[in-house]
Amino acid sequence: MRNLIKRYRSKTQNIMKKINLDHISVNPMPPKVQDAMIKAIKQNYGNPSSLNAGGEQAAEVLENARGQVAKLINCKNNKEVIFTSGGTESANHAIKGIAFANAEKGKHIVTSNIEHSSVIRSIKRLTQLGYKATSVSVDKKGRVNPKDIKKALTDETILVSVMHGNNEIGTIQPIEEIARITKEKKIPFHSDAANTVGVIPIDVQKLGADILSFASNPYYGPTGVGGLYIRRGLNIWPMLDGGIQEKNKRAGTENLIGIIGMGAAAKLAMEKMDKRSEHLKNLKKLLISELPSYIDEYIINGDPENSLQNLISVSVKYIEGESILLMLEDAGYIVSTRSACATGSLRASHVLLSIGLKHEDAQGTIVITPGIENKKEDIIGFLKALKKIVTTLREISPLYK
Amino acid sequence: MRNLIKRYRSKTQNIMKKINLDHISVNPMPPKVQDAMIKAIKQNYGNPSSLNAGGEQAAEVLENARGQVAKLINCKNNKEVIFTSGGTESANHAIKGIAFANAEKGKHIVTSNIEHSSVIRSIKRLTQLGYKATSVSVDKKGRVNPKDIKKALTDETILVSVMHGNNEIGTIQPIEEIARITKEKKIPFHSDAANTVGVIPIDVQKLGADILSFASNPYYGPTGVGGLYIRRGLNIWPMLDGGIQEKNKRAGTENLIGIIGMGAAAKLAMEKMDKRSEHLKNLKKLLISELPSYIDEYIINGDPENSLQNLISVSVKYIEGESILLMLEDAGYIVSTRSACATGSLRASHVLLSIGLKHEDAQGTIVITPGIENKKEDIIGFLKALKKIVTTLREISPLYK
Amino acid sequence: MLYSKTVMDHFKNPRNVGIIENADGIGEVGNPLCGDMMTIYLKIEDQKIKEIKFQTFGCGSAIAVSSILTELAIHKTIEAAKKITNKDVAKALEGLPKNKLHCSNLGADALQLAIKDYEAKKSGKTKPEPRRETEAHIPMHKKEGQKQCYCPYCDAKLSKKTTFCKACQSELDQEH
Amino acid sequence: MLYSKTVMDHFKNPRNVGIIENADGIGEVGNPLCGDMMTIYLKIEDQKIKEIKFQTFGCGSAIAVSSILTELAIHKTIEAAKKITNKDVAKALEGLPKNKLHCSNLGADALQLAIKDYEAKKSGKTKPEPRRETEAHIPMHKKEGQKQCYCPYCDAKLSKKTTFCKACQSELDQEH
Ligand SMILES: Cc1ncc(COP(=O)(O)O)c(C=O)c1O
Ligand SMILES: Cc1ncc(COP(=O)(O)O)c(C=O)c1O
Ligand code: FES
Ligand code: FES
Repeated sequence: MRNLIKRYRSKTQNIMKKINLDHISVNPMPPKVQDAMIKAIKQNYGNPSSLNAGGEQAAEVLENARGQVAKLINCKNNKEVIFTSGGTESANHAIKGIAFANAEKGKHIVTSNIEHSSVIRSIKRLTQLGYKATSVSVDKKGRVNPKDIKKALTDETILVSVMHGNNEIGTIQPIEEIARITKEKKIPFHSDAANTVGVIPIDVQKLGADILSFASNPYYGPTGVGGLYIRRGLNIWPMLDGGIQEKNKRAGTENLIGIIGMGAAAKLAMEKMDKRSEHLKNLKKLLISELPSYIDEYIINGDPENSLQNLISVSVKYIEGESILLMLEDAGYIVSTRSACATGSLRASHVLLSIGLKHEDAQGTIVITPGIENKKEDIIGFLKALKKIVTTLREISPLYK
Repeated sequence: MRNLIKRYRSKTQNIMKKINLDHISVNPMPPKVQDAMIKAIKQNYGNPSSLNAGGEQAAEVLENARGQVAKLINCKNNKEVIFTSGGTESANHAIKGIAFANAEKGKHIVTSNIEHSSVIRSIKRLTQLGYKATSVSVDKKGRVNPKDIKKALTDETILVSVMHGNNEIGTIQPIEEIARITKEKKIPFHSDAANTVGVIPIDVQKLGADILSFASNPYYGPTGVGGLYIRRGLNIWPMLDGGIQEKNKRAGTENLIGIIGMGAAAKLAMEKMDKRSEHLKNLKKLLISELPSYIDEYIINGDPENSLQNLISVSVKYIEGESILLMLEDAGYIVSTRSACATGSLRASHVLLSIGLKHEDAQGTIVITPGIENKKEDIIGFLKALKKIVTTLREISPLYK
Repeated sequence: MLYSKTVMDHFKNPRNVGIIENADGIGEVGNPLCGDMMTIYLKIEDQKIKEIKFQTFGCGSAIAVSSILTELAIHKTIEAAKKITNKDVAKALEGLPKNKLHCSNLGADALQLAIKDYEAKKSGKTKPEPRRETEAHIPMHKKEGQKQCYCPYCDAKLSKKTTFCKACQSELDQEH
Repeated sequence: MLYSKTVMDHFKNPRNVGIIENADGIGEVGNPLCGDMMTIYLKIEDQKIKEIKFQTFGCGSAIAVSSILTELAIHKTIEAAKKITNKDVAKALEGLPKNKLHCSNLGADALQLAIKDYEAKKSGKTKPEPRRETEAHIPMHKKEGQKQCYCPYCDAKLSKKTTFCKACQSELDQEH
């Protein structure tokens, strides 16, 4: 399709000069991560499973990366961490792996209304195989009430899956409290932590989930690489059957270059977490406090207290997100939108509807995700551009005044 | 475990100076592939699913790589090719995806005795879920008889899975003939072509399999990246559920750097296939013709006519493979072995037992896989080293004379 | 998704934006699912479209569709304007991405509704109901003559009656 | 899998290789699964091991085990040699990879069998049968006192009686 359409964007247009406020789509890799991967490429490592010296060396760098990632989540036993091809594989592996392994005990799954599609569709897939699911609703801030999870549990429940940080509105869920319930009931608890691992401090012991899925890109590692923390002894089947890689939990020759990048990014994230956090918090505070000086009639979605520091979701009334996004890009600012029009499916975001947004308001939602390289000027410049665009689009809108 | 043991190999020992005759474990990436990946790393591409210019650019390079891979297998419709995290994911996806999607029609699978573990264990996994499998045997050369496949089919059969080129003995299977049978019976046919795609000319139209799994490394691309050819309209479920990447057939943010490497390797493989083939055929011929001048009492496994040009499997009588391998490495030559001792499981290779090898003979099997950078001298040097080693080990062996 | 130059031009500089007070015909369409809303206002003189204006709440494509539609329709006779189809709109825009084609239906529908409204008013009938469900959302697999349906999302074979693709788990009751 | 320096030294320069003609005791062990075979020959004088030789068909570890075993045993009294265990062998080699630990059992077993053979011969009894199944292959999860078993391959929880790990699909009837 893309090839069929004459491109609007001229090839000469320098995309690098745009201000990127859409880090949730992809985070650029910092030089240290790039260098680690480039070095790995030039090295032409052996196969970690091989019995020769080249294999030994490869196994060593693989285990080194595993250690770096384990450290990032304060996991004391490196064997509890396996590498995958990303957040999606991790979530699929966790959910389907636990569901299949525990089918004899029951086929009921409890989840929440605001999960990522990799969780939702994994669970939906299982319902095609005879599993049942209960999805608990969230409050207006997008928070799951642990009591609702408790109420949803039955004797047949074999899995609870509640995400850590939401990718559309940034709300952080009370994982520790949910873990207390699941532990008591001895039900495996999966949390999709793709947006929090490497972004905020995580301690798998304290968090309490039995299995945590995450990805490397949210903390500035490469895309297409992820990880799973699997608490020792958890009853789970692999997704990928075959060789004995990853301690028999995930077969297939390793994407060593990606894994090395993930490890390097984990190391960097550990070192820089506080600094990055502070910077992003400041940018978010600035944006939210300045916003009323630029536009009116909008909603800031999510929970002001429990929220990702790098995500701001704003629903601008009377206009539609894709239009805002296109005009912003034209003005030099990249954001993303949760408007239905922008997605293939034309459905309104389930997350926005779950927090009680009206359909029209959901349509006007843009998601701003600043990154570590953004400056205060970027935020102010963005606000200025937004102001103009909102005025223009509202003029066209039949909903405005 | 590796950390507990004092290393025999000193860090100063230069592993690069060894002659690599173990390309089946991992192929080194040529400069052109490396350069493409390094460029991609530096580029920090956007997310191919994003609506902005960075996303557009990323989507373009993604589709470019897809085109390169499609060309490699003479697939006219790029949409029939999806990217995965390697040969193992591809095989799992093919087998489980077809099994789940067609469960209503039946739960019987036909396969062969000499498949790769990613196929065997995927099918074994399905048997835990109520599926039944029939595994047909092979002849002494390791060939499946298409008639045996035909005989094994029942009304319940929903999948036939027979590999293309075997990774232990190199035998190439009569895929076209099997495809004729499955086509007639309208049964989906998967072939694990990890060892042939990019190595020998492949035309998916002629080959006739409905779904083909392959990986990038066998043709000198990066590890941890693979592909699936899925004939349009094939009834199959995804492995990874979630986002709408890969035309809804494989969710998850793409490993773009790896995919770009796979594309570059595909392009190179197309250009160089004839030259590479000829070179490898010559090395193989040299090794086989010279072997009798160096050692006696051995078996060359596989089919002299239908065989991978880059693999020679030799079973040396009275001695054991891991010992040979270790001594060869000490002499500067890297090969692999199919001895049970060398694997974690201590089981004899199912492939070698399937072609009728006695257990002791299977134990003495080494697999020599020359690569494009090897020279004739490497083969002769290897043979000289082998000669010495065989003499030494036979002296220790209670089985020799 | 990428738009043609023409789409972007009309999106960024939309023609004929606004309301016509005391319009001769008003057409209002909307799709409750994706949330598009479009209103077309007509001023008719001598059976010709003298003036046409629009208001749109929707994506870039919906705005561009509205804009180009007004350009296609203006000065046309009612009879000629009635013949304007979604295809004409999409063609005038130099193509639309597949998943945005339905936005062009929206425009054509709004125009036709406005004309009907004009004709109804003229003949003293009541104004037609605003349509909330457009033809865009008649499943494509109901197309005549098509022998085998494939899922528009993942290319799996589909039976004609299904509204759910079991392979990629997509709902098929809309826009396919 | 990686071997210690000592393993590699004994593998590459094995001590006491060969056969003793008219040995006083011969111990032969083998594992039909992995295919290891080991034969130990003893020459006994004054209740002491005067000479010891071995022949081994097996992996690097098996050869190293045989070699170091002969060094451990030589010049020892029968009583002292009887106390040589697989742990002594592994320790003398400065450790063995986990999946190679059973090769050390093999060595210890062969020695003990050779001693038994010597004692049997001396007392006129028939020579003991060569053992084809060594203690290496008694499932580890039958260990006394162990409360919870975990799969040695994938760490999944196991019930004590199972011989198959449903998680990673590994057979547990051997070497774990
Ligand atoms: C919450 C959440 N889970 C899972 C994923 C999937 O990760 P990936 O795209 O790396 O497969 C994402 C990615 O956006 C996410 O935000
Ligand atoms: C025949 C065959 N199939 C599948 C695979 C698995 O590929 P990967 O290791 O890339 O997952 C291999 C790899 O060795 C193979 O030889
Ligand atoms: S207006 Fe919703 S997709 Fe075009
Ligand atoms: S001799 Fe077979 S594993 Fe050691």
